Amino acid sequence: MSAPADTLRELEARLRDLEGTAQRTGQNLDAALAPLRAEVERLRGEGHARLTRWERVALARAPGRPTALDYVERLCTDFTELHGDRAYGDDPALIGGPARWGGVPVMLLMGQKGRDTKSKIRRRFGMSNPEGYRKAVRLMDLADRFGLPVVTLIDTPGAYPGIEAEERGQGWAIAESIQRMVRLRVPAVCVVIGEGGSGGALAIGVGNRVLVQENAWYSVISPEGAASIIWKDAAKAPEAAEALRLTAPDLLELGLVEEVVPEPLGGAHLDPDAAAAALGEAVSRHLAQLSALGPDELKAERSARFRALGSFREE
Amino acid sequence: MSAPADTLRELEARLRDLEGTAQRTGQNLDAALAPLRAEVERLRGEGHARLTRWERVALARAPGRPTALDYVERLCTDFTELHGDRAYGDDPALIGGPARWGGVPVMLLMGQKGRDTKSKIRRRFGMSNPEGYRKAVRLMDLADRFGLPVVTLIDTPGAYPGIEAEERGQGWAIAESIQRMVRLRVPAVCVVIGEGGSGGALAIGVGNRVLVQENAWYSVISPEGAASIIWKDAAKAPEAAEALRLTAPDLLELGLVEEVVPEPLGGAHLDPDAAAAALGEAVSRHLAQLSALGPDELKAERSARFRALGSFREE
Amino acid sequence: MALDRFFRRRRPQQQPGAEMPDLWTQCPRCKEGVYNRDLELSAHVCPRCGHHLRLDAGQRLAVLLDEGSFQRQSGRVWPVDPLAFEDTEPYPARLARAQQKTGRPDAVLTGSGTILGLPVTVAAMDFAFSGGSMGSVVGEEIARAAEHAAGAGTPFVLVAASGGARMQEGALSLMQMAKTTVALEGLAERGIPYVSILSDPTTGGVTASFATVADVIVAEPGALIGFAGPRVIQQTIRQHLPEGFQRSEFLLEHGMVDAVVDRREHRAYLRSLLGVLTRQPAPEVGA
Amino acid sequence: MALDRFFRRRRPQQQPGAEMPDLWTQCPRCKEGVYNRDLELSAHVCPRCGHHLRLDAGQRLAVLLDEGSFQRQSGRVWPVDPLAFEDTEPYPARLARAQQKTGRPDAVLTGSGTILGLPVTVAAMDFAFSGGSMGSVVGEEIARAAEHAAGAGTPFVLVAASGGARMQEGALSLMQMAKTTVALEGLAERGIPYVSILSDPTTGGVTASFATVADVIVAEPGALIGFAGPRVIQQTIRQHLPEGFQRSEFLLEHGMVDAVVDRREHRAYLRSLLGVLTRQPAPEVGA
Ligand SMILES: [Zn+2]
Ligand SMILES: [Zn+2]
Repeated sequence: MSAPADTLRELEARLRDLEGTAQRTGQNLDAALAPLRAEVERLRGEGHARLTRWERVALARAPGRPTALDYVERLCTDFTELHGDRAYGDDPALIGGPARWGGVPVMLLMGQKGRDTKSKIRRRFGMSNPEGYRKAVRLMDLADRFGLPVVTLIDTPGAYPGIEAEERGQGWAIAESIQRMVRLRVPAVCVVIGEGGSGGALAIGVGNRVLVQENAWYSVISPEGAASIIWKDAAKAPEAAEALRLTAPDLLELGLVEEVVPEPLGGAHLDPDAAAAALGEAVSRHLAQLSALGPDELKAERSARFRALGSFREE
Repeated sequence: MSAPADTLRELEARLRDLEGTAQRTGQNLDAALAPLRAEVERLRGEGHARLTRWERVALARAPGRPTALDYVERLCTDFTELHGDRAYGDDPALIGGPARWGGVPVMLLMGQKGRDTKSKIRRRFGMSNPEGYRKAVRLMDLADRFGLPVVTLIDTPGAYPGIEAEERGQGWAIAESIQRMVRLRVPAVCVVIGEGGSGGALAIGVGNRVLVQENAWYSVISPEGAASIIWKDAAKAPEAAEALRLTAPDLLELGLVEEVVPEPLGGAHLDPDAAAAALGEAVSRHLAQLSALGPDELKAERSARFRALGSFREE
Repeated sequence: MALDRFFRRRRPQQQPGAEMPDLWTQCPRCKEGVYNRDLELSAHVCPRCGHHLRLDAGQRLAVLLDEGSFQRQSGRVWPVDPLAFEDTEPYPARLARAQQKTGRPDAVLTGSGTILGLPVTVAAMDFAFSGGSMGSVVGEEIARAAEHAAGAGTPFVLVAASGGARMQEGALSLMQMAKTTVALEGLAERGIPYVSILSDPTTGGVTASFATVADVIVAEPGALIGFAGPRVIQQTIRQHLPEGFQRSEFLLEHGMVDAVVDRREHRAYLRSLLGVLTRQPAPEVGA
Repeated sequence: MALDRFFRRRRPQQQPGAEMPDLWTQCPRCKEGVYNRDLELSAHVCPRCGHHLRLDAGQRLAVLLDEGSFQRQSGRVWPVDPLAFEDTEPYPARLARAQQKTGRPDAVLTGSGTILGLPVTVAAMDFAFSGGSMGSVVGEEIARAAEHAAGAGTPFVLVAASGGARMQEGALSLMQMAKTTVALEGLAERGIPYVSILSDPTTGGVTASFATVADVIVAEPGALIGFAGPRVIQQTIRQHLPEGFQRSEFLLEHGMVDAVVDRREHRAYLRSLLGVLTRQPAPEVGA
């Protein structure tokens, strides 16, 4: 990062020290610290606007960035996780179940990364196997049957590239999930909350509305993957990130998302509660708008949205 | 078998010798052999009417009894076997695909036993794994999509009782196949052509019409299985067969099948062409009758048929 | 993730009319003696080791439903002997014995009730009656219960406990697998939730029909659940069965059940799940 | 089971306007030299070892369709450079080179034709154009072809040959997976058959969208078919890949494709299959 970023880091550290002192001693320093806080905020805003695409990717992967379940804990009640594809296994990297989102009954589908080393490994760093996509299909069946809007939180580096995943039809499972989502007769709102890696992300990304958090990325290929192909060198990922135009503002400009959901300055990990509040509000607002449409309209509107995507000239 | 059966065997053998002589020498013996042939036929008829239930079970399992594919070769054109459940594997014990049955486009689903030692093992003696039932579901999806009547030929000792089958949800797969068949909006005609073993048979047995070949059996449990439970002795299978009332005439009397499809005297294996002709005619006739019904009627009629099955008294 | 499982039962209900012939019961797993009264208070789960003791249908509904809410629907349909089945004894003699032992016509109890205020239609199989085997009556009662749920628009909750289809009614028993599936179709068509709870044991034709076509499948901890019985499998493959094979936790791992839920949590779990699936407003906390 | 595959082609068709710069081609597998004329006569399958050589889109349709029946639909839609993408060279320069090499705007050729008299809509991907990669134009042409098939009521036959989504159009390429699936939905709704033929290679986003949501999936012998490429998998798991991994025969065994069909049989296979799926009367023998 640039020099102002270093300044910001230092100021943030000092501010934390002072706040610690305040807490320890019981001394109220709020008034005394207000100007310093304002300056930190200003620097954050400045720095944020200047972030490179690669820096945004780093924020999307930042340690402590809220995972899907972190948002569920803050925004949902009555979440019942339903497990399994009823055919082979249960995938902890793609989870879901019925819940109330801000009180409204919905069906959740979520890419889920671990929150500590053990669960990160168990959840395959958010990379799903075919069982995950097949579970998603099953839960969408339930959503349609019970008239529950589908809310998806996307956070995956991509589908898992493993031998067993291929044996059990990784491509087939993703395609079926996409197709199932096209067929939904209930509202579907999708949000990329971290990484939106390729087909593994799109599998639960065919919504009537697709939103993206401010520091999330969404791409046809990871920057590292692109760099490996182009320059045979994954270390050139920053260059690839620039070329791929995978940040939230890029996606909005390309017309691929309806809205960028704001994050607290510096990233969602700095204030998960504030990040959740913004996410909750945005999803609830779109759900409310979509609730006016009937089943046929919802499918037709979603189909038209995706049918129109693409950039070409016609002679 | 009884003494008359032994006499019949001997006469059959002599007759075959004489027919061989006629063929070898070119001498036309038809007139000379006619009375002997008539006597053999008479004895067959007599013996057949007297068959015990266990003897019928033996006929259903007789070496050389036509398998599903033997009938397809004789009755169908344009059969394209479609493989796989698109999730885990392909089951050679439960096969199917589109074909023309006596010229009429249908979707076939069939329990398939091997015809030699190697293929018997490969086809698990007609015992399906979950993949077989999931393939059946997939093919029923296609049948509904394209308006193809479903014709099933049932021939299985039962679903395969294996560790892997249980791991991959044998019970679930059978239940889904039953449910899918309940939901069909096309005509479905099912025929038990050999063994109708328990849930593994019913999985493709939920038809608008259910027929049974004269020497086939259909039961909640195999005679050996029942004997093992009742007497802890599989050798008591003949007694169990009597108690279970699992023969074609029994099933007709119990109201579980619409029709018994006749076999050549002595069993289908003695004259596969004649067996096929009778099977072909029966299925075609029922398909023609059902073609008058619309999709909703077909589902409703099939549902009503099965909803009514059961024997109880009401107070 | 059970964020708001606040609907704990304030106190477990006594089974209406339950007698206590002995003061205590020995836990089949940990061998600890447990006072019967304590067992009832813990939904017949061993307070020491968590073992889920088998319940008869009456005990099951007492654990599941709000006290006093149960309205029985089953009971007017009685089994007959369509095959004149006789093995080591005639089928009617077997039936009479089971009827006397359980006080029920057959191996199922159905009706309606409420779970923490939410109206449901319920069916509980009775393993105590001939191993919970499914013949014409079990099929008919479950079909009627499903149809009642569809008509009333209430979620349907079924508790499975069965060795499978009943041999003594031959192919008629087999057909109950299709019959019950037909009846459940009315729920799917109307978008009414159907939840099955698989208890120890659930095998054979029950596993291959109504128990597993549910929208949500819950298993009790440690229950034996499968299609083929372990003994049959062992005879066929002549191979050792892996540890935990066909148990609830094994099935969860293999993607077959939605959750393994402790019996003491069933009411809260179902209330929370069904409240969302029926798109009802969130209940007041503490309701 | 191909009981009546009597629809053998009497003689293979020459590709219209094909040139023969060299007299023979070396088979990439058996290394045998084969006269180009013989190769064309055998649908570009090595007569010696059965290896299926890669075809460009024009060759593919020549093999598949009745001679002279093809009516091109694609070609009016041209790629642009929405991201101003530049890696080792600008995207427009890449495109120009591929266009010059293949004589097509992009990596797909679509239209209508007949297969042994049966009218079909077809789309063939062109691996020769930038590895058959799928960007906006490929997505648009396939979507239009699917819509044309739905409108005309003819079966849709698509031949996949692709390394996956096209990096140079970023997330726009990714969205083609959903777009094509949307367009194919019209076929499913109207009960019009969709058959995909997977040729060597079919990977990435193509495998995870339109290529695998077909009613019937046929693979050519020995084709590489998968989602993740073998190199990516090997890098991730650092493990040796099994022999035959991700090949057609492997996928058949794993239940993913309906059949592995020799290219020389494709016409007969499709005619027989589609005739039944469209419930047409059986064609006269020898037609
Ligand atoms: Zn205990
Ligand atoms: Zn060769």
